[in-house]
Amino acid sequence: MSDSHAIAAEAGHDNHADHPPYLRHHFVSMEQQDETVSFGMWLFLLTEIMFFGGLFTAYLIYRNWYFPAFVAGSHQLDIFWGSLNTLLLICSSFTMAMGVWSAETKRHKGLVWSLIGTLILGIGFLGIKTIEYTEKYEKHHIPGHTFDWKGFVNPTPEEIAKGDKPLAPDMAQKTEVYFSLYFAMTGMHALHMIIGIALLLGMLVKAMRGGYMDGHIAFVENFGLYWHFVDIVWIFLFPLLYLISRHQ
Amino acid sequence: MGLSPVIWQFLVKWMVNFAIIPPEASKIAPQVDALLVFMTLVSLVGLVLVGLLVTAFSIMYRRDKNPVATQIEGSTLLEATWTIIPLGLFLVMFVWGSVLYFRIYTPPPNAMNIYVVGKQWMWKAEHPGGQHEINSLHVPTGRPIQITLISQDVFHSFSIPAFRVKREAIPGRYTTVWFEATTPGAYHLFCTQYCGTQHSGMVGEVDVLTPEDYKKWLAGSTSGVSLAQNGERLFASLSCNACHNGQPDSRGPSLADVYGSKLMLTTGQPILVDEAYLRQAILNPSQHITQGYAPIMPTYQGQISEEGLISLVEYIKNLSSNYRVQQTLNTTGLLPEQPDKTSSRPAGAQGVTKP
Amino acid sequence: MSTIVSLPDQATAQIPKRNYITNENGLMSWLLTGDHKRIAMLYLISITLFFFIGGALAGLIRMELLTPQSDLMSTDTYNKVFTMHGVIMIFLFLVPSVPATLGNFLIPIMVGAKDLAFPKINLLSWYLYVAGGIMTLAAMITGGVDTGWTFTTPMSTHFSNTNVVTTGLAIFVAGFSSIFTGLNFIVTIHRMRAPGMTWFKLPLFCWSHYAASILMVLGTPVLAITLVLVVLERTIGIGVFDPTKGGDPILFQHLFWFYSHPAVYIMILPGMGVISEVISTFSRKRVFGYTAVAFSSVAIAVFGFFVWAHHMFIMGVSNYAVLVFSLLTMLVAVPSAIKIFNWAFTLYKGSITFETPMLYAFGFMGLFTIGGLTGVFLGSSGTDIHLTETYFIVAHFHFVMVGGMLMAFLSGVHFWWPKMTGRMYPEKISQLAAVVTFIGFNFTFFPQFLVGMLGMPRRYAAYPQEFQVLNVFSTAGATILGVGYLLPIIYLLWSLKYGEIAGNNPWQATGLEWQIQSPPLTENFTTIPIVTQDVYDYEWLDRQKEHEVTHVG
Amino acid sequence: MADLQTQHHEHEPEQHAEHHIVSPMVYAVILGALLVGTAITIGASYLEMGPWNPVVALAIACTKATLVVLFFMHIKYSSKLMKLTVGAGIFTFLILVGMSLSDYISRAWGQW
Repeated sequence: MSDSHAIAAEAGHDNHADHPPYLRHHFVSMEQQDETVSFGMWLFLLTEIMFFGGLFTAYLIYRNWYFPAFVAGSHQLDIFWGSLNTLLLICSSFTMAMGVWSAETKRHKGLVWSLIGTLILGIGFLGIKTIEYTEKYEKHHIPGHTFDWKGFVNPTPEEIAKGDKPLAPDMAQKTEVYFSLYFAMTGMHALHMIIGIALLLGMLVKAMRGGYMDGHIAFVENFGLYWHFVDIVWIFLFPLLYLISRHQ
Repeated sequence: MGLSPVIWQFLVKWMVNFAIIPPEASKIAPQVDALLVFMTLVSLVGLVLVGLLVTAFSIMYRRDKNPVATQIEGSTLLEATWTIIPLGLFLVMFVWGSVLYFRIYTPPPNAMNIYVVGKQWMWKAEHPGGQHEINSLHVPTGRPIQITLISQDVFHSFSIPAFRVKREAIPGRYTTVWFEATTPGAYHLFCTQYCGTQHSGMVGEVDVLTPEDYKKWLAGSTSGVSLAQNGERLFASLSCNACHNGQPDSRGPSLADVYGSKLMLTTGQPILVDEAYLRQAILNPSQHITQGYAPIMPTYQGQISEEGLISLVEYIKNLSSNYRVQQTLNTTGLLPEQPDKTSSRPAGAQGVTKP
Repeated sequence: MSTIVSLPDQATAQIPKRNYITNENGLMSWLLTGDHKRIAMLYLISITLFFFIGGALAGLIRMELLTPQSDLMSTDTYNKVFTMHGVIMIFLFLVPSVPATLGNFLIPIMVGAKDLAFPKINLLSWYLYVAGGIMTLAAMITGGVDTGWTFTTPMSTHFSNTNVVTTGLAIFVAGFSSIFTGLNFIVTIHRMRAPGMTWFKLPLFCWSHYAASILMVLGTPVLAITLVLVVLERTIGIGVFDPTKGGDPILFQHLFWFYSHPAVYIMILPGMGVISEVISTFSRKRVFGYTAVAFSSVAIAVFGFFVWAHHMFIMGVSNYAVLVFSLLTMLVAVPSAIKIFNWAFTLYKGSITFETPMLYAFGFMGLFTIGGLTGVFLGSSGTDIHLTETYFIVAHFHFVMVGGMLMAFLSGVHFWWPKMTGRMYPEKISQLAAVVTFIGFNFTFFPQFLVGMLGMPRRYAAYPQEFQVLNVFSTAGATILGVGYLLPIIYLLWSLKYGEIAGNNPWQATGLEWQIQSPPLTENFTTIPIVTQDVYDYEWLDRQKEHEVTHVG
Repeated sequence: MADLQTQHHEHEPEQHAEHHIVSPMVYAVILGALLVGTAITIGASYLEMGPWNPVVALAIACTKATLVVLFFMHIKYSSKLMKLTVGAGIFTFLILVGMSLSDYISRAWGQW
């Protein structure tokens, strides 16, 4: 019954020997394999969109509810560090794109240097994030039992000079919601960066040993997609968290 | 018969008490039941239809009888039939159900308000006259009763199956439900939202009384201080009257007749003053400032219990003139500061959280 | 009663020497395998294990509810037992049941591929599942968790002092297992189809898995982030859902049900796929209205994302939102109705036989119809007020999940057992098991509709006296049901050694999986097939047979 | 019988977009656009635009994200399936945000 017209079930092997080295046995061609992998990567990015989607939903709701607290909380963030980080991340996306291009055009040096650039920019981003988090820690702006909202009721003279208005106590308490979301969103983003940097390191080592020069660059391409996605998340986080009503 | 006596007893008991629906003890109950019966009938018809089709086809086209199947692609007409007919029926149920939903959750304006606070694991009912009850609720027949619910800790759900009403008690927010009891008797009051260890112990009894019995019950179980009276004391002891006294130079808006009015907030948003608004304005004043006033009111979050808030809300609801506010202001103004003077009184204002 | 079973001559028949089971030996060859069929078997074993743990917990629940008082265990223990029953049954049994076992085994074969697109990710998903399962069991053993599987805040974040964090992380991990399975299916169905295998030649099993996979991939991450927030709220004390800090506990409900409502379709859609295959095979007929059934799966997946707030009608969502969500709920009920009628009409002018998978499928149709129709009671906002959070809703989702999904699972396991193992299960006793399950099921859960209508709240360890009789019925039924579930595991294990040799296509079915040897080769097909026949093309199959006879004879 | 040469998916040619190598010039232009966008969004946040502030900020962010998706992530040069996939993600995201917000917004409308 198995010897039907549709399914030739001769016991012989198909032409495994002719396969390119990176073609896994269950794909027909390299082309099919690459497209499949990149489609899989995009689906994974969809799950990431939804993962951050929950946080963005929470953000939008509370921003509408507690707008003054969000303004006050946002003004506590340093726009310089935030802008610098945006710059770093956008540049790292560019270097990553250049890395993919170098791999596509089989430029060994280009690839290595692009990856090193991406790595440095990424680590720089995390370094700045650490500086920012430390500052939050010192100001008792980390949500939880150490959180201190009294500073928002009585801003320091410098803060008033910058245009911050004192908040009513009930609204000042709501700054904890803002900082909860700030840490949840930037924390999740930073976690993605850390994972990305770990993968990047592995890729860099392989690239330095001469990897990815044989046209099999699916990993570089898909890592690039991941890295750009993390960049996009930041593109939204930056205005939403740092730039609320800076004119006030 | 080989039935054991225990099982026999069960069956007899079940036959005797057999009921498919709980007693209909509220005005809305028969209306809900009408829809339930309609849905049950539609479901039965649907189920019987599917059952008949499957059984008939299974008998008619079993292999013995019909050894060779006739391949059929499908039928757009049939497809459309069983898309449109169920859709139509479901839409009828949707409209009918929505109408009921609005009725159940839209209290009539003349409803008598009873506050119910849920906490792990009991229901505390506060009647306007100052009667307190735990895990029981006395209501008269023939009068719409609005229940204003709030939870002190986790989600609870206030459910009276005999009235076909249910509403979640949410921490930090008032929700309402209303009913008009029709038949005197005792009915179950359940917490139906899982709320922790003693969830199944969070049950009570709703006692529906005739209006006369209800009057007797009210008189017999009063604590001597109505909610509004208790609220008045709180109003004074929390020094609300320092600002909200209706005098021309007062820092806060006058609260006389504020309930039910439409206010314009500083945010430019008009708002209807109801219980929920009053509660929020006490706890989160800065978001609820009336136009023309400065945001100087302190928050009372953590300083008043839910019962205290209820008293204050009830007091403000019933405040029709500032005369007594100003009177208390004068007397308290003469007295030296006495933080715990309320508790020294025999019937002190209840509801202030002691630090 | 005649059958369609066509077994090879048992005297001479033998299981092919080379197949995916004999291909390699040793434990490591299983634990490190990339073969979708082996991973499916790993899943089948672990899922069965968790099913029986969850089932034992269900037994405890029913025993406690035999009497109105809380006497078998303390209320605290009872709360932990039903929470664990829910967590295990939903996240560790129902969500992965059909997709991770049958889907994993069959989808690559049905589309004509040698494996799923990402074999390593497939294996990773099993390890994540096991890790999630072990964490859940660890949470259970070290004190349990008592929030209910819904993890309602602020109960779970501030008021419970049980292992919420461990359980939350366990579900997080198991959730990624489900994401990876779904991702693999979508990519495989899109990219790995054999030449000639167009979308409308795909078996409905693939369509319904495709729809379920969309929900897995897009819904599960929302649950993941929600649980992360709950865990952060419990450990660090951030204030996203905490009403005392200005958070909104209703937001948790929104995010949680955004996943957990589609999760219902994740659970039921693959089951519907099984039923389509089984009904078609045993009535020897193309599924009536193939396109309608296929698109109704996709419609359920898409509409499934729009209806989540119907779990929150009494929770103080805005009345306008209730209107919208109630209306959309009514719309999502229609595709299910379409499916039921199409299955019924597949029987019309068929040539029907009644082997065990078909009996389970009939059971599915009856129970799912009841489950679906009672869902309308709950989707209509006015009646939802009375019925929600009572045993009515418990009965409703058990009719859909246990009556629907579990029946479909058992139907599928029996149907493809010959393919998976190369041997037949014993027919007579399995037919008995199917009937026992059906009777036991109705006995267990139908009384719960009645007791729910009377107002008995769910998750009660103790209940008022007057509900006892119906609860006794339910517990009595549960014992029958338990027997119904124990029987298959016994005879299926027995059949591994003593079952008759099945041959390639014992059911005379048309799917690609039946045209290859049983058990299949590791690479499924020696050469990739070129699909020329239509889907459910029984005439093609008959021509093949004639062809063979003329050639051989 | 089945020979590998004929096994490409002829039935769906639209899914086989050519692998397109984007030139570094394009990348550089996009980088420039992203940096300009960042500058504009920072500048815009200091302007008083009332309710338009968040709208402008989000519009710029969406534009930037679109540029990244189209060029850095090569969606502009990818098959329809990929474009559809991205669309599906955004669509579901919008359902989550939109339908949740619909509850919160309409709660403020009061009872009826």
